[in-house]
Amino acid sequence: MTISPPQRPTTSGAAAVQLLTPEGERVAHPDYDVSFRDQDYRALYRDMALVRRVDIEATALQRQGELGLWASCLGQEAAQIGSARALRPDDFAFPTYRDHGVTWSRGIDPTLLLGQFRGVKLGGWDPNKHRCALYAIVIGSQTLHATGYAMGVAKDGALGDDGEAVIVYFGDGASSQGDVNESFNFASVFQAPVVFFCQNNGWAISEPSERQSRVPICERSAGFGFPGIRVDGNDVLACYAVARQALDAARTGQGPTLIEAVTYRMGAHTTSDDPTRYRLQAELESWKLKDPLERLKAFLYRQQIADRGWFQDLDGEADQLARRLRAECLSMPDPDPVTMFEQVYEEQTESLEAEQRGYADYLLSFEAS
Amino acid sequence: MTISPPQRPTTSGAAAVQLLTPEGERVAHPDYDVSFRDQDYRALYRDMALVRRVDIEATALQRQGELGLWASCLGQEAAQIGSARALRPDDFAFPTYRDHGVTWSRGIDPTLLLGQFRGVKLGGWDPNKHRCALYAIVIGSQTLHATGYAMGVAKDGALGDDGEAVIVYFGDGASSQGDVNESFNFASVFQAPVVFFCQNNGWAISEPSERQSRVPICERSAGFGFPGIRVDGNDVLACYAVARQALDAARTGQGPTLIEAVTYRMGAHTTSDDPTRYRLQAELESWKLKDPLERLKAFLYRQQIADRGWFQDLDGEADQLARRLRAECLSMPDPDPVTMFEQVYEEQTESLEAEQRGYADYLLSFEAS
Amino acid sequence: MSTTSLSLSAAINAGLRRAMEGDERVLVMGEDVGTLGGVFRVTDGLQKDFGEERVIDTPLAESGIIGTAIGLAMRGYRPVCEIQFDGFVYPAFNQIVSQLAKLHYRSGGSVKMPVTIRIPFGGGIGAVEHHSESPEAYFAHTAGLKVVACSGPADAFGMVQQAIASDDPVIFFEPKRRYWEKAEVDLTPGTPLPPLHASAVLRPGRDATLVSYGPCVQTSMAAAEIAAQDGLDIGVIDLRSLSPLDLDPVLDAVRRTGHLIVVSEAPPSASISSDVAAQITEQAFYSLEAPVLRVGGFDTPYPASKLDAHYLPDIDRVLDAVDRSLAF
Amino acid sequence: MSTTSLSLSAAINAGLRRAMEGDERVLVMGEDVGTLGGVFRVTDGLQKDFGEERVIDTPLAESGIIGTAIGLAMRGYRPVCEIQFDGFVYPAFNQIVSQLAKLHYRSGGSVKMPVTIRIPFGGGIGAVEHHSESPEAYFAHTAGLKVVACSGPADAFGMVQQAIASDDPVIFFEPKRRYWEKAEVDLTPGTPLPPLHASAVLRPGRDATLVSYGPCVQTSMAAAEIAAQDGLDIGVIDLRSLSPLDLDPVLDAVRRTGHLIVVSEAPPSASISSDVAAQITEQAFYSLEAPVLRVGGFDTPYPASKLDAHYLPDIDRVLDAVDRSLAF
Ligand SMILES: Cc1ncc(C[n+]2csc(CCOP(=O)(O)OP(=O)(O)O)c2C)c(N)n1
Ligand SMILES: Cc1ncc(C[n+]2csc(CCOP(=O)(O)OP(=O)(O)O)c2C)c(N)n1
Ligand SMILES: [Mg+2]
Ligand SMILES: [Mg+2]
Repeated sequence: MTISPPQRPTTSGAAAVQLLTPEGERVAHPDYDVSFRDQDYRALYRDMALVRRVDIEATALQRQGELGLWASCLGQEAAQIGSARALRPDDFAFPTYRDHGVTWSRGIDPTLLLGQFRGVKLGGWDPNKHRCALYAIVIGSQTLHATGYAMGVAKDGALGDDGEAVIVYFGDGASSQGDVNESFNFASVFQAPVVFFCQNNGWAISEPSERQSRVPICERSAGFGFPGIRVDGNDVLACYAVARQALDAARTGQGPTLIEAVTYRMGAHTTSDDPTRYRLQAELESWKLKDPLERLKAFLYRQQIADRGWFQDLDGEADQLARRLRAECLSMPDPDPVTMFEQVYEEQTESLEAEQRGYADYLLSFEAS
Repeated sequence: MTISPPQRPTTSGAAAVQLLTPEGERVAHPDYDVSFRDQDYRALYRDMALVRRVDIEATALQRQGELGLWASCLGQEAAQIGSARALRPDDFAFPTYRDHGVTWSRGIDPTLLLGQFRGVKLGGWDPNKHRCALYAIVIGSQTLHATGYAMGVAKDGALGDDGEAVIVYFGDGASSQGDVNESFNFASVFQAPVVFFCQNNGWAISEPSERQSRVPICERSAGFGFPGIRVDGNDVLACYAVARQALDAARTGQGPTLIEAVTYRMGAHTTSDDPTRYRLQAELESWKLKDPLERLKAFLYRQQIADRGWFQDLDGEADQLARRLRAECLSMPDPDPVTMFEQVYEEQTESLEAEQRGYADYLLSFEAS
Repeated sequence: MSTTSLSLSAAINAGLRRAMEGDERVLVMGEDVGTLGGVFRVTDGLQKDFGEERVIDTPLAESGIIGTAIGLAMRGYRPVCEIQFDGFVYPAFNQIVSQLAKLHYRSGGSVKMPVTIRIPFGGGIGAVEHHSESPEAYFAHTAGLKVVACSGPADAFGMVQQAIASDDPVIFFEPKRRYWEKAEVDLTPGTPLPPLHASAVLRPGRDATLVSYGPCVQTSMAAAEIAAQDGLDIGVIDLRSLSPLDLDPVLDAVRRTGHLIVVSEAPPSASISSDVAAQITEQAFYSLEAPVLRVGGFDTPYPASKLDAHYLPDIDRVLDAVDRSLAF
Repeated sequence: MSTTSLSLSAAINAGLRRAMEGDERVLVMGEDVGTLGGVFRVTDGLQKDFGEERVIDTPLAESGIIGTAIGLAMRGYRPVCEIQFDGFVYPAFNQIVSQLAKLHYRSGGSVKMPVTIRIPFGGGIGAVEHHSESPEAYFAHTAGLKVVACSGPADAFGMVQQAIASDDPVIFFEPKRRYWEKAEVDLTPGTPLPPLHASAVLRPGRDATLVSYGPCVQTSMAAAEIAAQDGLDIGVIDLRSLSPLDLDPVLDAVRRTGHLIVVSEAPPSASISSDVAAQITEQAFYSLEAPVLRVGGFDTPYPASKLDAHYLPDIDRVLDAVDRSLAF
């Protein structure tokens, strides 16, 4: 993909950047003019389709009692894939519990996610290896980590055309947290190379996004001294283009950007949630018409970038992936209880070692008898 | 004083509202057109002069070891008096440790402040009686209290032309705190009748205000959905006019306003601080030319609203006040140690009562021996 | 006396309802407490019945929730704040510890802070990180707060009303893994209640005493029953109030049994269990035939949920401690 | 061995300087730590010598300070954060307790968190509210954190360097009322240091043992000296590390003296003192001739500063406890 040189958004406001309409029509945009190759379009679709399949399989696994919980990203694939595919390998991402499209793009095997949601471990992967932090569950906390990390990038002198950038994901609900606003301010004051990517999916559990902000969230950043931009969060092309431009601005020392991707949480908040208690089916139906996969599929067909055979192959690949995940999930061993006492510290303490010994002996006492 | 009907500021930005120039010239403003009577001008000057005298006396008392600490409001009298005099009796103010002009305007005897800074008690007065909260020391915390209080005002249906409004004071440093930004959001979402009055005095201890925000603080509120306005914080007339309009907007149900009063901390942060370590004398000198009292004094003389005799009388009144405060300060008894255990709870606990008894007995054991 | 079978969640709901009916200054506020009725349904139906002005879905900001509740309390309201899960109370820590806890004292008694903070706490529900914590010691260590933990429906119904009626701030802990367990609750208005800050002897015992609170009370009761089959007579005391502690019944019991085991699932370091042990030892030194033993969670973060059963004290671990105490 | 007379503030400053010279990834960050050198001058001159990139005046937001320090640590830096006063650490509590403390565990050990948080703590300087607190128990109760408290210049110089060198997060408490007291400090590079998490026997004693930390160590030493004039041989142990606790020397002492008094100025409920009492009693039950007594602050907020002398344990209150213990 080629992209015009990074430039700062000149306007902020509520008109969302769009490059692909819900009907699958490619439209131009004066500021976000990315030219994708056919294989780029296909790759983006493939990512979204596979992530959706992972999501469906995980939801099923939870229903069958194999996972303790699952937070579905259904409907948000474009926002996640588009933005995360705009990252370079050295960039660093800070996702939330719902950003399976982000971890996917960072090369994290979905099996690792399942381990976490099954409860066999807490975090799933090595953040340094994948240049992707653990899922943040305490809402908003990760925005400060990302900002600090980005301050470190700048301190390292790792800015410039070959520089590094950081992206952090958070929700519309999170925008209310003090931490998120503090991170906006630190990022601005220190001109940290960080992109704040807010997926406004309409809901924070049962609360509509109007309960979090009276004005579009993208307008928040101006008062902290950096630009904010709204993007159609169900348009993977626009998400890619806008994120890429913001990342490039960050890596070349132009400071932070806030991106509000307007999307919709098509599923429940998590598998524990029952959205019929608080929102209308009609709302969901209207968003189905804006489905991020459908519109790209329509475009691929219409432009003859992919044909039925290609989609069938992809389905096959997705099924295979789902089968593998299921098998790996079911075969995950429960953790060894005595490991519970390990890695609390990098340098283990004597007292915790004693607790561990005590508990190991206690467990042994059952085997003896 | 009469004032045009409340209206929302249409613009926000860095041009500060001014009604009285540093040279003491009265200027007009299209949106903040207050007509003051002579006695209003004199009353505002008198307030500022007396508060300055209180401040000087308290600083002296601290130097002489009679107070543990003092936070001087020198240079900020106009911001404090102007805004707080715009309050109606039923309005409620939430000040910080530096806002002696605010407590003064709420009818709180400065002796009560001295008690707190001398360390004979923690808070100084009954907030309900004076409709003025205790001095907030944990930076930013009070902005949420004010917002909650204002939410309560709205819940009580106490809005309208005869309604109540709330004002909360905080500094440029405080604007960085998560709590302050959360309060902006709550106030906006719930349309609470609260005015956020930020005294940007250039410094948060040793950090210049640019370390707190890359853009004028008054621009912060737009991204939360309510207007922000900048005012010359050394112009008591402008502070009055802007605060009054914002308070009236609040009380009539038009929601919150952020006011940034640009002023200068002419003294040290507190008596423990040594500003020569971090700022140039020249900066202070330039601000002396904008002194809030001097400009009003020049105006009063020039307009013949007050003459030398009036100022001399005022000096006499100030000296008398200072003498009284000093005498009252010196005669404050140390607190009775066993009261330390009281009013931790509204309903005392048995265990704390036991601690109290134990300590009382312990003290008695010395008298016995 | 007529009783109704209610889950813990429903009992607290009934208590909230009663409090809201009795005093229109009582407000419920928090994340998802309105339309949804809370993620544990504790506030179910309240917004429908009392309106959006009294049951408030707040923005997602815990410091904001507690901070504005303080302001509402200054205005004369009695806010009942829900913190969605134990692990999410920390953003509000500053407002709780520096403001809510201290305002009465700081104002020389002129400001009242009738704020209740409800916190579902503890593990055992197979949750992801940050959803299984036991933060009660942080609050019990904080002067100016009152802290209670209910253990079952019958008690919770009254306790939550008493907490709301208190003019002091009360942190109200609810054992989330017991939310769906039912018991008979006496809903008769005017039924006399034990004081909020009194511990309760649930079961007298001659051989040793278990003292516990919240979710582990039931574990302790079950352990005592098993022990009874082995001929051991073990008493159980539910602390109910964690600050102030009501240790008189515990002292009584220790004077009779000489053996005390404190059961809680919090990490033991600098915990409430430590404090009970220290105080009881100080006050009943010569009655103790063994040191006070503490059965708890461990000094680790709450582990991955597949280890729930290992982290949480269970009947076996309680009985093991009883054996160790008796063998001392 | 050549030594230099330094105040506690200057000794920590020297330790910070040494750490920054030794590892360019060490950063100092906080409010007013740069040009001003901190309100207690602990970071005096560091920004001048190491530049603004390494000594960072942050915006006024404690959660922001700790949260960005976590990110910097992920990037390989070793941030040393200053919290200006004890009472202002609470806005950062969420980042400390849920993030800093848990990230190593949550990541299965793949993320290191070499963050040091320096906190001036305790009362006795005649300050206004929120400037005299002793919040150490909150952190000692939190798994994943290491917590230490220095008591004087000689020890602090090494301890702060060890804290910074630790790959675990360390909460480093500095007794603010001792900042200006001087002692001889050995600045010789390479001088062997005791382990960071070991307690130190400052004074052996046959009749009873005082165990303390931070500002009260000196009070305890003074009390022991006074007692010596009365013919009592009182030992003093400085805990130094509050999490993990190193209780072996305390157990040793208790086995010899049978009398233990824990001295700290924190509120006693659910405190570190309670924990020491509980653990020592558990491990040395038969050696104790009296219950472990706790001399502390009180279960009130820190009072108005004119009551400093009453709130803080002084020599008399310590000796009173010794008498009570010996008379048991
Ligand atoms: C500090 C904190 N408070 C509360 C929660 C409980 N909680 C989990 S997700 C959620 C809603 C988040 O909404 P949003 O930020 O919009 O993200 P989304 O779930 O829609 O992706 C809440 C309240 C939490 N995880 N952390
Ligand atoms: C939460 C918190 N952090 C730190 C401090 C220490 N402190 C006291 S005043 C101050 C600077 C405040 O600056 P600003 O908000 O601009 O108010 P000003 O003092 O200039 O009136 C700081 C850092 C505090 N009181 N509270
Ligand atoms: Mg959302
Ligand atoms: Mg300031």
